[in-house]
Amino acid sequence: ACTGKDGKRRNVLRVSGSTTVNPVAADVADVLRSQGMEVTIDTQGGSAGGISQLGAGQIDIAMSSKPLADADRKRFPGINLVATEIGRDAVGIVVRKSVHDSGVTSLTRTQLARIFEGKAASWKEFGGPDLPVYVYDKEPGRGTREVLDKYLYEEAATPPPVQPNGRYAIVGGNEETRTKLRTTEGSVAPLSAAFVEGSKELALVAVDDVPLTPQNIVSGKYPLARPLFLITNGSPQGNARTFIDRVLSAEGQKVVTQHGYLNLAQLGKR
Amino acid sequence: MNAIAIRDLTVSKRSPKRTKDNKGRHPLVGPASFAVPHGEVIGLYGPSGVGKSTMLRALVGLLPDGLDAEGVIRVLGVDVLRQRPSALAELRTRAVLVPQIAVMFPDGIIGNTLFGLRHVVRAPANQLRKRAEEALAEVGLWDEVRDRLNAPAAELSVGQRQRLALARALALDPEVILLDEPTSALDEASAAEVEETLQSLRGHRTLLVVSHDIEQLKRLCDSLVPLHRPTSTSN
Amino acid sequence: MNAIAIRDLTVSKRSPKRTKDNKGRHPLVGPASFAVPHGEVIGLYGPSGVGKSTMLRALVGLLPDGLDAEGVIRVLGVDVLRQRPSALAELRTRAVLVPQIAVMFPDGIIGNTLFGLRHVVRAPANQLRKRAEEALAEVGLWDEVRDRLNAPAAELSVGQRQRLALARALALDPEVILLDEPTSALDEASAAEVEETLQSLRGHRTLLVVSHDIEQLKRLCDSLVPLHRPTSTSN
Amino acid sequence: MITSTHKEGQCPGLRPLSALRGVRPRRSGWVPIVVGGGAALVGASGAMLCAFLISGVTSGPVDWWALVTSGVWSPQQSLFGVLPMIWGTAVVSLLALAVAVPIGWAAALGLHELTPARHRRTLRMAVEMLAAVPSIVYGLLGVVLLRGLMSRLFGVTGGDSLLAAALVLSVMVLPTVVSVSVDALADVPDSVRETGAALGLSRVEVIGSAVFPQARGGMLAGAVLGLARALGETVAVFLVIGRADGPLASTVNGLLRSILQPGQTLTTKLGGPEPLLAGTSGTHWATLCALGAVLMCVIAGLTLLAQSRRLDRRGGRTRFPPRARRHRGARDRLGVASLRTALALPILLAVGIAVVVLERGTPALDPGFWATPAAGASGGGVRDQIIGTLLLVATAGVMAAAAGLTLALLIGEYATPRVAGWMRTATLTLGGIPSIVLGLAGFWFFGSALGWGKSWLAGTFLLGLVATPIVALAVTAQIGRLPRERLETARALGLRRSQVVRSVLLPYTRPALVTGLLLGLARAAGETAPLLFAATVFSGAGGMPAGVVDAPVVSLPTHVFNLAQDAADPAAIRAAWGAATVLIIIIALLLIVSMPIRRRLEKERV
Ligand SMILES: Nc1ncnc2c1ncn2[C@@H]1O[C@H](COP(=O)(O)OP(=O)(O)OP(=O)(O)O)[C@@H](O)[C@H]1O
Ligand SMILES: Nc1ncnc2c1ncn2[C@@H]1O[C@H](COP(=O)(O)OP(=O)(O)OP(=O)(O)O)[C@@H](O)[C@H]1O
Ligand SMILES: [Mg+2]
Ligand SMILES: [Mg+2]
Repeated sequence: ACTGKDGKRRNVLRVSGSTTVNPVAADVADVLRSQGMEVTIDTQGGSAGGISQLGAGQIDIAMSSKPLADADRKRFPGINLVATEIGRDAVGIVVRKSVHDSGVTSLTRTQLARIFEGKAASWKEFGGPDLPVYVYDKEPGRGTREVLDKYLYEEAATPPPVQPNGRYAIVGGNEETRTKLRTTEGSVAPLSAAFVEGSKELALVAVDDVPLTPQNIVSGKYPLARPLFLITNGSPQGNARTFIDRVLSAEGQKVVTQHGYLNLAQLGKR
Repeated sequence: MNAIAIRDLTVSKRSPKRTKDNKGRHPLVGPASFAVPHGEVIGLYGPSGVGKSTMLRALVGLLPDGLDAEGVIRVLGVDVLRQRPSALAELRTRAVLVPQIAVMFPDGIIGNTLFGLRHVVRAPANQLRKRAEEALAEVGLWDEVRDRLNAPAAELSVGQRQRLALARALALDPEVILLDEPTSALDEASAAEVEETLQSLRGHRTLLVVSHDIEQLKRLCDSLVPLHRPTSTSN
Repeated sequence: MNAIAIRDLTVSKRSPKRTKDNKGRHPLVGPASFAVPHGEVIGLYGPSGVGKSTMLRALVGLLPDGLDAEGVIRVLGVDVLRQRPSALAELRTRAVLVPQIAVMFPDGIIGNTLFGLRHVVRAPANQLRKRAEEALAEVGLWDEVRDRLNAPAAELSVGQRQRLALARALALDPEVILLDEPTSALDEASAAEVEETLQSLRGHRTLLVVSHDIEQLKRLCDSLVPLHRPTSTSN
Repeated sequence: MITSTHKEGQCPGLRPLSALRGVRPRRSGWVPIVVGGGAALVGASGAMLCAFLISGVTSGPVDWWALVTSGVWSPQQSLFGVLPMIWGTAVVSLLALAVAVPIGWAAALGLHELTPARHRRTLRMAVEMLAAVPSIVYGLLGVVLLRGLMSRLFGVTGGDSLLAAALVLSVMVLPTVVSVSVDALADVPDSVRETGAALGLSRVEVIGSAVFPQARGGMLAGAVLGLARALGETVAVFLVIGRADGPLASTVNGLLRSILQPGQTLTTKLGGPEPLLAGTSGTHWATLCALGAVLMCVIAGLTLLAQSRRLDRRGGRTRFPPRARRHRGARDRLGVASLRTALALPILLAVGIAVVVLERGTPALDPGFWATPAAGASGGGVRDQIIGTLLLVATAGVMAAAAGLTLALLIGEYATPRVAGWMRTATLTLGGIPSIVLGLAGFWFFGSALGWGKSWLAGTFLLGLVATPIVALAVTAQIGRLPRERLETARALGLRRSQVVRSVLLPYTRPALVTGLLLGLARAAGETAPLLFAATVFSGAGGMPAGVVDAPVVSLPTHVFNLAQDAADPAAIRAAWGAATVLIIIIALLLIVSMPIRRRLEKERV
């Protein structure tokens, strides 16, 4: 895929980007490597970082957990970004079990906006216990964050700045988020649904009364789902083609479900 | 009673290889036995490297790492080899050693003279300072340093440092003073001045003086003790 | 020709405050003028703190930071005060100073004796070593250290260190040797041995000896030079 | 007595040397050449960093005035004010130092002054183990252990706060302070202790009045190095600080309260996602580069402050001379006890961390984990990662030793005092630069300017750059303590300058070189940011690179980082802890292997 100026560069397929897609890509790459293909997988800078590197010609496939935005295309005018969806991940709104059990089972869009803008003081406001709301927001650039922002504010400009009140912190990775949720009373955060399973302290709330279920995601009723993409410059060629085909194959799609995501078949796209 | 009493004192080096000796030790000094009665001045002499300085260190419990003393040392009634560190520190305020090489602390001349004084003696600052200045005068250093009392003591000449080291010990007015070659770096006139000061202590303070200048020892001391090389060493 | 010639040498302290003196300087040594002919032994004496050590340092361009020399110094034909540092280093292989305090490098006894030799003389290692051992014998230290040549030199007694410092300078066989109190820490027997060695150099090496022991200087030297305190200081 | 007969018998006096005299040997002429080469390398690195920042800052308009006076940071609204970050940086690093320096100094004193020589090395190694723990592990430990504590003790919801970050940092800084201080104490001659004790001073009085004033310069160097470490740390701070921007509180009370609230430092801002979102030109990017420049200024300012003569007086008068007290014996015992307690603290921490890590890092106890390559997202072992890490650390060690030593020689011996002062400030600034900035600069330089792909060589270079200032500063501090008489004696024996450097300076500085290298490499080995950007990938590369400029490797710290970031399944978390444990064990082995070497080096220093 990449031929350097000296022509001596090895024929290595370079994949980089979202940590959400990484497990799928890593497993697939492992299989391909055993068949003699050279693939490097990297997760530098998340989805946005992947797209930047693809734009700069440093990699061949960008992994992304957010759809391509116009801004991305505008940033790299010389590049024809082509995204291939490989599955979908649902973003859950995760609260503490205690909050959930005492009545906060569903939140509306306006309620979520209040919470993530740091305006909500107590869970009482939402029918829960008299417990301060502690917000863990994902750092900008994370796919999870963008899915939520897109839902809360649609395409409308940018979210307003957060009111600092001492009950707002930013988190990075999913594991970090989960640990912090588990250990903080009254906390709430957007988090990949796959991470909530099996956790005694945490619970998912429904969004606008739509619970997070595979059916609701497939049907599109649940609003906070994000597609997972492999992005290439132009339609995939050579090794990149082999790689993406492998992800889209039956075995590849099985890997997608193994890591807790919905595959294309479940989404009815097959 | 004796101010200092030593019985069968040997100092030996802990050998890491445990060869030389049955106990893995290598004797450096002794065995030596002698006593210094209260108020007397005793001279200790012997060739270079025989162990005079090591002996003085042992007397106040300041042997360097790796050297061990055996036998009995009693200084001012304290059994030095069987004491806790804090008791030894207490003893050293009463029995002061003036080492062979005068070490200056990174401080001024007056600061160095006050060094022991201000830790050990509880008195108003100006009294302490007066005492330090008197001590400098006693050793004949006052005139040389009076106009630069706050200059770094490290700038002093070797002989000046030696006198300062003596002065700061005298300022403590200890019952016992152990002097390791107190005038080795001094010219005759300065040495005479120091000797005079030491003479004036005779009778009420106990002095143990190490010197290679036998004439000087004869002038100063009530009696002399020779130190010999340990018999078991190779030479 | 003279091996050493000094004219109107003064050493003064650069005063940071520019007060004391018209030039912001505070004279420490001099003015002094004297000459040492080739092959002679000259003694330099004066009270403690008069500036003997400072003078010797000035002679080989080793004044500490903050002190300045003025006048003329010629050593072995080299104008010391107007030389590049590398030329001074070269001079110091031919005119060696043995400082008043014997500094040991963190190395064994033999390593310390070889210290200068190794850097200044090109010869097979075993010849150098032989020479170092001879030098140790020359100052009467060989018997005391022969069975522990690799023990840290810092463990030596003060007198032993003094002899080692002399030995490592003699091993270089320099044309001029500047000795700062070479026997101040030695007993009579050891001092006599050292003196004997120095005597044997008379005639073919030039020696400038600083000592507070006038008797010793009279025994050793062809002539004596007194050093006086600079007139402008307060005392 | 005996000697004279011997003299006649075997050694017939000293012959004149003329037979031996020839050309002078061992000019040690390589010394200036090597120093020159090292200087060029260091200069080039500095130039690279500056070029990166300048090209960044000039790539878009920067409103400097608003930058340093405004309290609101919001790239979406084009508001760029860094006051809250500066406040966060100041609070976190100063608090960290306020905890680490007293404890570190006390522990160093307890270690060197009150512990028998034969136990010192072991205890010191235990303390240095704290330096071996990679930042990401500190971060995770902070998340797991410290946050809960903070929320219980201070009622901080969640526990994310500036204070939590400061505490994590103080533990990370501790080994630096202790180790460099112990080196300084070892340089105080025993005759100083003897003279103090002979004047009747008790143990703590000897330590306080005789030993400490002489070691103060070196111990301050330890504190300053610790400060650089604190300022440069990203990942660990990341995980416990909360990273919420917010306007600066305007009341004193509000400022104090903000210590218990989430916040952000300059470093976390730079190390966060924004550099990747900002692109590589435009206001946002330029402002981020300006942020880097501000950070460098802050570090340089703090450095100048710490170096000021006021703090680092080597001689002169004691300003507040101590007075004799009542109950000197009791005070002495109390002082000794507290110094010993201070020593116990880091050692207990090291043991505690070892237990926690081993408990979680069970995979590391399986030899198979060490010997098999990684498979898929979280399977297999870490064989290649181990090889890659060793390769990077070894090559970076060589570079840091060479560059650090030459830099130290330049500062300590060759430069004029004025130039030396500037060079020291520059070195410290380099040491305080967050590795993330190094990573970005390296990415820019090697990736964009030179057109290399990810390459282990770039990683070596950047890790070397992480370790170089630590080596340089440790060695410089020791050169400053070299007794003047020793130099004089060497010169009096006719040694040339290069020979003095070779035979007096270099041997004297070896202990500091080893300490600096251990601290520097321990830090470099745990460093992720520069590697992520310039040298490693998550999978698909081996431990041994296949080429030079276009050959990435895999490494343990980045592996841990990747696994811990987003791993969904428990297997990945287990693998992350396993890999982290392997990394810690490797560094521990490194420390243990270095023990006998250090013993030899330190024995030579008397
Ligand atoms: N720490 C030590 N380890 C090993 N040997 C030592 C140590 N300290 C001293 N020695 C040895 O013990 C012997 C006695 O040393 P000491 O300094 O007591 O001699 P001294 O009689 O004071 O000599 P001088 O008159 O030269 O000062 C010397 O041979 C010396 O080398
Ligand atoms: N670096 C310095 N700064 C200021 N004054 C100094 C410095 N070095 C020496 N002096 C002063 O210069 C004078 C001469 O010192 P020097 O060491 O030369 O004396 P000396 O004649 O060798 O004395 P001694 O016989 O005691 O060794 C002393 O008063 C000393 O305090
Ligand atoms: Mg002695
Ligand atoms: Mg002198």
